[in-house]
Amino acid sequence: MQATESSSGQNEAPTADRGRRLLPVLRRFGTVLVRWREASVLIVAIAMAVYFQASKDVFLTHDNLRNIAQATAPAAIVAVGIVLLLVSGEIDLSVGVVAALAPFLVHYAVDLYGVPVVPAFLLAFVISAAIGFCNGFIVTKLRVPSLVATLGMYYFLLGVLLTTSHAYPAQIPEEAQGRIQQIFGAADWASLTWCLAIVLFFHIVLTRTRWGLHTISVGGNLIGATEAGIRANRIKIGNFMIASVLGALAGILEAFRINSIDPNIGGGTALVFTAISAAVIGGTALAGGSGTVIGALLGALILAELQNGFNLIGISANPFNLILGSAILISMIANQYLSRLRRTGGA
Amino acid sequence: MQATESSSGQNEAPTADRGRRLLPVLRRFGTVLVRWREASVLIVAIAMAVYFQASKDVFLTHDNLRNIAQATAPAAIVAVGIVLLLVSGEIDLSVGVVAALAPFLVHYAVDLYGVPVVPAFLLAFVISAAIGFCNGFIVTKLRVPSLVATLGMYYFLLGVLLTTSHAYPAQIPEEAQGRIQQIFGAADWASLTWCLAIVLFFHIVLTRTRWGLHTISVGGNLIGATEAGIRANRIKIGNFMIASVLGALAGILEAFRINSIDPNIGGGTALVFTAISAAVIGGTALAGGSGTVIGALLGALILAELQNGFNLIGISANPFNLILGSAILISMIANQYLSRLRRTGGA
Amino acid sequence: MAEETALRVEHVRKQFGALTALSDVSLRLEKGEVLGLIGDNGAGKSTLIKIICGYHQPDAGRMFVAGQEVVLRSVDHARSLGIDTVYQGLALINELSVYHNMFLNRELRVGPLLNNRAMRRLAREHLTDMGVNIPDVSAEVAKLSGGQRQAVAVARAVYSDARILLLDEPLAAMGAKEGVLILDLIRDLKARGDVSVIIIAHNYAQVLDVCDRVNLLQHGTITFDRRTSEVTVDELTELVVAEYRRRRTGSGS
Amino acid sequence: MAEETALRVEHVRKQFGALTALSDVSLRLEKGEVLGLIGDNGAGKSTLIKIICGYHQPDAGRMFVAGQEVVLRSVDHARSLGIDTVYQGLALINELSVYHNMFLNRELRVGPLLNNRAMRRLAREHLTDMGVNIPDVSAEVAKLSGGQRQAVAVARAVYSDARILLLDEPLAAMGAKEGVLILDLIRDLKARGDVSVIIIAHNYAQVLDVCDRVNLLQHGTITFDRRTSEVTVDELTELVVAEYRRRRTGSGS
Amino acid sequence: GDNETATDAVGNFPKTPNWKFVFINHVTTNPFFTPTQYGAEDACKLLGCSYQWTGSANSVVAEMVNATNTAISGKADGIAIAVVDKTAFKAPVDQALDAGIPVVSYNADGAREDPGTNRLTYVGQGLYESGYALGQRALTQVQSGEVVGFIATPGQLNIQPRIDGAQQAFKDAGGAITFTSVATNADITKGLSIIDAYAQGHPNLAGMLAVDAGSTQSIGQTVKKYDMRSKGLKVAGGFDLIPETLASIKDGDLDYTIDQQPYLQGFLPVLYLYLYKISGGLISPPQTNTGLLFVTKDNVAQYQNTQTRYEGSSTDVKLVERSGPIAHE
Ligand SMILES: Nc1ncnc2c1ncn2[C@@H]1O[C@H](COP(=O)(O)OP(=O)(O)OP(=O)(O)O)[C@@H](O)[C@H]1O
Ligand SMILES: Nc1ncnc2c1ncn2[C@@H]1O[C@H](COP(=O)(O)OP(=O)(O)OP(=O)(O)O)[C@@H](O)[C@H]1O
Ligand SMILES: [Mg+2]
Ligand SMILES: [Mg+2]
Repeated sequence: MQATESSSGQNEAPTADRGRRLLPVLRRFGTVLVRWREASVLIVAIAMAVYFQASKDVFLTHDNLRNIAQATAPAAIVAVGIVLLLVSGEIDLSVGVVAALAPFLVHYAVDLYGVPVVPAFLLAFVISAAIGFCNGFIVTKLRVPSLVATLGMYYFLLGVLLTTSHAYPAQIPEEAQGRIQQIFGAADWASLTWCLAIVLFFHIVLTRTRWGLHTISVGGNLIGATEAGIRANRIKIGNFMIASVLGALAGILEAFRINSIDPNIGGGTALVFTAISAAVIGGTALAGGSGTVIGALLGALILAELQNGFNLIGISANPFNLILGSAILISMIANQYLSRLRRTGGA
Repeated sequence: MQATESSSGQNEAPTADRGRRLLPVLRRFGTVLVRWREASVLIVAIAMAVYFQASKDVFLTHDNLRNIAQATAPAAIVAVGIVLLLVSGEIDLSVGVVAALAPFLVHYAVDLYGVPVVPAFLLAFVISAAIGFCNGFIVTKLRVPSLVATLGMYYFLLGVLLTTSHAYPAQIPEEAQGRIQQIFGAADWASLTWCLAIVLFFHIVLTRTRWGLHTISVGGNLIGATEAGIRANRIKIGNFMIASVLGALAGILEAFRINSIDPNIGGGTALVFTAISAAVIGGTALAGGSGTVIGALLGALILAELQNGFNLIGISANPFNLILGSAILISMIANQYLSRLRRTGGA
Repeated sequence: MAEETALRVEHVRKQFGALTALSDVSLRLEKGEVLGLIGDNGAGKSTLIKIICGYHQPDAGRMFVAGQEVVLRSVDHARSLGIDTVYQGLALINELSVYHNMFLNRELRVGPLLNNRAMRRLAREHLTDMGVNIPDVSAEVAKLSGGQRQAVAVARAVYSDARILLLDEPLAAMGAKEGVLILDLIRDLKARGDVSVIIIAHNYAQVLDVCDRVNLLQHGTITFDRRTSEVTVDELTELVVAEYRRRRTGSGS
Repeated sequence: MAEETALRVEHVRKQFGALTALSDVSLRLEKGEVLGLIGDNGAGKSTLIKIICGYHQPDAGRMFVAGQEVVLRSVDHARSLGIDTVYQGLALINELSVYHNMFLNRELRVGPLLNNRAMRRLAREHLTDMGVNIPDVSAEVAKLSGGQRQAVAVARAVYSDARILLLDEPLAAMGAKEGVLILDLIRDLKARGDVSVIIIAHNYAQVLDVCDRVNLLQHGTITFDRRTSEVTVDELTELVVAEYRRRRTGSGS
Repeated sequence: GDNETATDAVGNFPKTPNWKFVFINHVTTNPFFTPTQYGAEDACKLLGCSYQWTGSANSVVAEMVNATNTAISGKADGIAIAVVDKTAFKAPVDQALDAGIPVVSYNADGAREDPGTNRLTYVGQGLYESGYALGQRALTQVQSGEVVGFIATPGQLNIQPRIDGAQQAFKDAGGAITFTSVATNADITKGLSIIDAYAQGHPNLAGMLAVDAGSTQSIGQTVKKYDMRSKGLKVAGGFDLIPETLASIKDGDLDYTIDQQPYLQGFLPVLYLYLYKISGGLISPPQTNTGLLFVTKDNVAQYQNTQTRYEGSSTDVKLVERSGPIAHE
């Protein structure tokens, strides 16, 4: 057995494209694509943008790009947490209600208890983290499967939300209007900025830190990871907490952007399912052990592009589903085809 | 190393309760419970019934039992298909729309094309099976993860359903009224009868046939099963087809029971999530390789009992979720505790 | 001659991406013969086995089973030609019981239903023959010890009625006593004369003990093919280590 | 004397449901000693190792590390006491690269970030020392051959700075040459004098080659404890097979 | 938008570009709005323009805002929004107006006394008001006891205001009636089981109301099943006109259901937007209350016997004949 490209077999990164007959620049581009696992999803996202721009030339205008960004950001932020959870072998259905609850918590704290805005924000995040902790505790220590545990939590929090809010939207607290509201979602590119920062940060966490390595280990081989001395429960609980806090952030950003604190932000489980879909489209395995944060961002982008593009073209609701479904199927089949090409073509 | 209870270590089923100081009858009952993996869920279901009967004595009346049965049956039927899919390592989000589509297919065939009722039924089932086949094909041959593939199929079918039905309910075809309608859901215990027959049949399929064994193998260790010569794709595609057909049946039963062919039967993804929850509550692992059909039935029963019981008590809309969520959490923690008892206490 | 050759592999090549696992392998297995396949870790032995059993498709090369050229589409296809395998990874389903694993994909049935009783009984018998003590054949294999697991995998293949058996390190986790008994079993099969076996093993004493012929796989090809009566353990060891020394000094330069 | 004993295990007992894997095990490992642990398949060797490394909690019994009684709460706890393990199941994460697996849970870092470059370099060095050829340490372990996988697991434990090493069949999948080199490594560790090792192996020649003392685990307890200088391979084999004969005739009656 | 192919002049109107009007809805696939879409379609055919039906399938306001923004970016020629949230649409509507796109609201118009947006006008009847009317009508038949109101999805803005309105009606009538709101389910079949169970547990109910089509239908079926009319149930009613509901009215299991004339909520916005554009903004669209029509045993036959696109029950374009005197006070 030996590697074709080097007699010692010790080269760290085999130059997979030796022997190809392409121009150097293309070759270089090819190599990058071949190495980069999110490449196929990116290509699909770009192809889609090209298609929509060709059918409707306002697609790539500044205003519409902002629309797409605003639709991508909350799903991507939630998807980041979901990726961490899926990679560690768990799932959380309650994130969507946390998203709806968090802005209400800010509202309650400020408007009912007179807490200043910044501590109110902190409070909302702390409570969200505590919810994540409860989820993690019930899953790891009490051994309830995460789907059922977080389903229970979902109903519980929904009950809390509807009873305390009387199922009625509230207004953004006056104290939070202005600069804070702009920063937390209302400014044109605010939610995208948050989203990119979070994606970048957790991309590094997942790929370059112990936490990420242990998250992958726990999800890939729970017994093996435990045997290697990794404290699986801590990792899982931590990821539940991260997912909850990111859910809360997404909810706050959305509430401030649409300028209304609505009990239906997140649409029940809809936001979570969009996020799970984005994660899976981006290449995260439902079975755990493997996933990418950047892929999830691209997955969310693809879903947002589809929604926005077909809306621009002017497709109405009923046939919309038909076309959306076909587009998802076609693009994902293409995606799989591209990523198989990528894998067989290179390292 | 030796087994405590027998020096030869060759006893097929170690009598785990030797040495206990219980009355023989209790002991026997205990042994059965200890062996039977669905025992803990059954205990939870029974405890729940006792609680609700104590709080509201109409709970166990004939009429209300029929209510519970009618709420359990469709979820359980869909859950049977979902269990097979989950066990083989896949998932299908599109079953709920198949449930809504199937009665429309019957309606279209009979009322628009003049097909007699029985062939119309067959047609609806054949089309549903074909949908399942497409799902399976896209997942196994084109390698699209099942969550995304069936999400695409979900939107596609929803589009088909809404465009063809104009999002408007239809009436049961005249030709199908009467005996056929009674058999397919309208009679008091019709859907429960179907449900029990299906659960029994697929319980045997899953535990006592090659198909079941291979389903478990494919979900438990895909590479290992393939190495052992099992044709994994066939198994998976078959299970997708079963899940679709069962979804269609559940939809037809429901339409005939509520006497209206409504595009909202199944509530989009709601029916599938109830079914997935029932399966997981009953002990099916999301990660594949392990599951029980009877457990899924009990899971559906527990969900129906909760819904029905709290409604009987008369909890109003907003706090309802709160109480439902708490009840799910508490009962599932108890369930896990019981099943741990079961495992450490016996074989 | 074609009559007598159970299996012939010609110029088989297999790449994994940029890595050439097998560059040009030809080998031949006579009817009733036990062939030992040795080589360094990562030499490509398991890859070769997985090609012969239909799990991997080769990138080039041909295969003949009992003189007939075949292109294997799947493991199932190879099984239908009488080829059965013990994989190095064992291919056990943790979620299934010992006896279901032992009869996986060749289950005994009554009508459409599994004949669990018969499978349980046979499983117990087979394990006793192999000297392996498993208290309860209804237990999940996940709970077994390493050697017990391997015994289940070996029993699955050895007690099938295969005509060509491929055993990839079947003794790696077996105890001293259990190992001896399994080698006895293989000798029994050989004595029956209609079963041909390829065994991969790193314990050269065992190889010489049970095999008729030994092949060495190096650099993706067979570099050494000798009857076992003509070699000793020390010679084989020397062969492998010599290569190692050569490579060490080579890469050191 | 307590100073010199690296590890003492007293009257340890472990049940799995109705199955008593270990009934009453006591053993002792001196500082700088290499102890061989042998026994039939399913004798409970791995179970004992998993108790010592903190993975299983014993049902009864006591443990002393360097004379201090300890109750291990987790594998992590045991590691903090200097106990490191090669599991029979290897405990590799298929999704991670070779070098990440090799440094799992003792990753090298710069600030909060992983020092992948250093880990890659060291991983290559270690594998070369062990004579194992893995073309690309950045490849996923899922793609490795059986022996390559085992090498990664062994390297993980052997190159940690553990004071007590537990090796559960570390050579099972290793080639002849690689096996010899790993035994050399263990001898080196022994020569340094501060590492104590327990090795489980079914190859008695290897056991006698590297161990100072050998223990036999049977019926859930240690039935034989002798210095290796006092026994031969044949004696050990005889011990195990005698027991087997006794049991056969016993159960046949 | 003006680059679209121009359509020929219709009737007495001048030649216009093919204007595209976008309807933003909160429950895009709900059968209630099927006739609304027919109304929009018919008006567009008549006037030579086109429409798009979009928004959110389950009343997620953020999705509606996104769809509105997309319509603005896409340079729609006019927008009709169901303003289900009183603050969220202010900015998008202002942006549309700034961009010269006329905006009207339909079906929902912010909160009571606060439209929440600067839309040109509103076509429809308020959700809250219709709920209030539901309660007031019930009060003519029941003065005391337990009344339950079923709601499929509490918190969702297409129906939550209705149940709030109903509750308010009972509150305003004094305290003799205890009103409970009970959640059913988005899945109509589950909803039936839930209503059935509630009826079982509360044999002394004096009234059963519902604020969505599925729950209304289920009330009718439950009332029939337990023959509740003979056991003290004084009033049963709800919303919308799906076939089972009409059958229950006919059989007397339901007393009334509310027809909100959804056809007009599609037809009129298109007409108004067209007139606004064609007149260069000189015709300011009038505020229109599309009203409430109570369908009772007296007038249900007409609904049942005619399958018509004006009620959503048929796609066919055909003349609906009527005869005899028109009912009046
Ligand atoms: N699926 C795969 N993808 C990529 N590389 C692989 C794959 N399978 C095996 N290899 C590589 O091919 C080479 C040969 O592997 P193989 O398993 O055949 O070795 P082997 O001779 O069986 O070794 P061992 O004695 O360690 O079992 C190894 O370098 C291995 O890393
Ligand atoms: N988690 C578990 N649950 C139940 N039984 C177990 C478990 N782990 C081990 N056993 C049983 O305990 C006994 C001892 O297993 P152990 O793995 O310790 O054996 P071993 O001596 O390491 O054998 P081998 O040489 O085959 O590796 C076996 O019969 C095994 O089936
Ligand atoms: Mg191998
Ligand atoms: Mg072991």
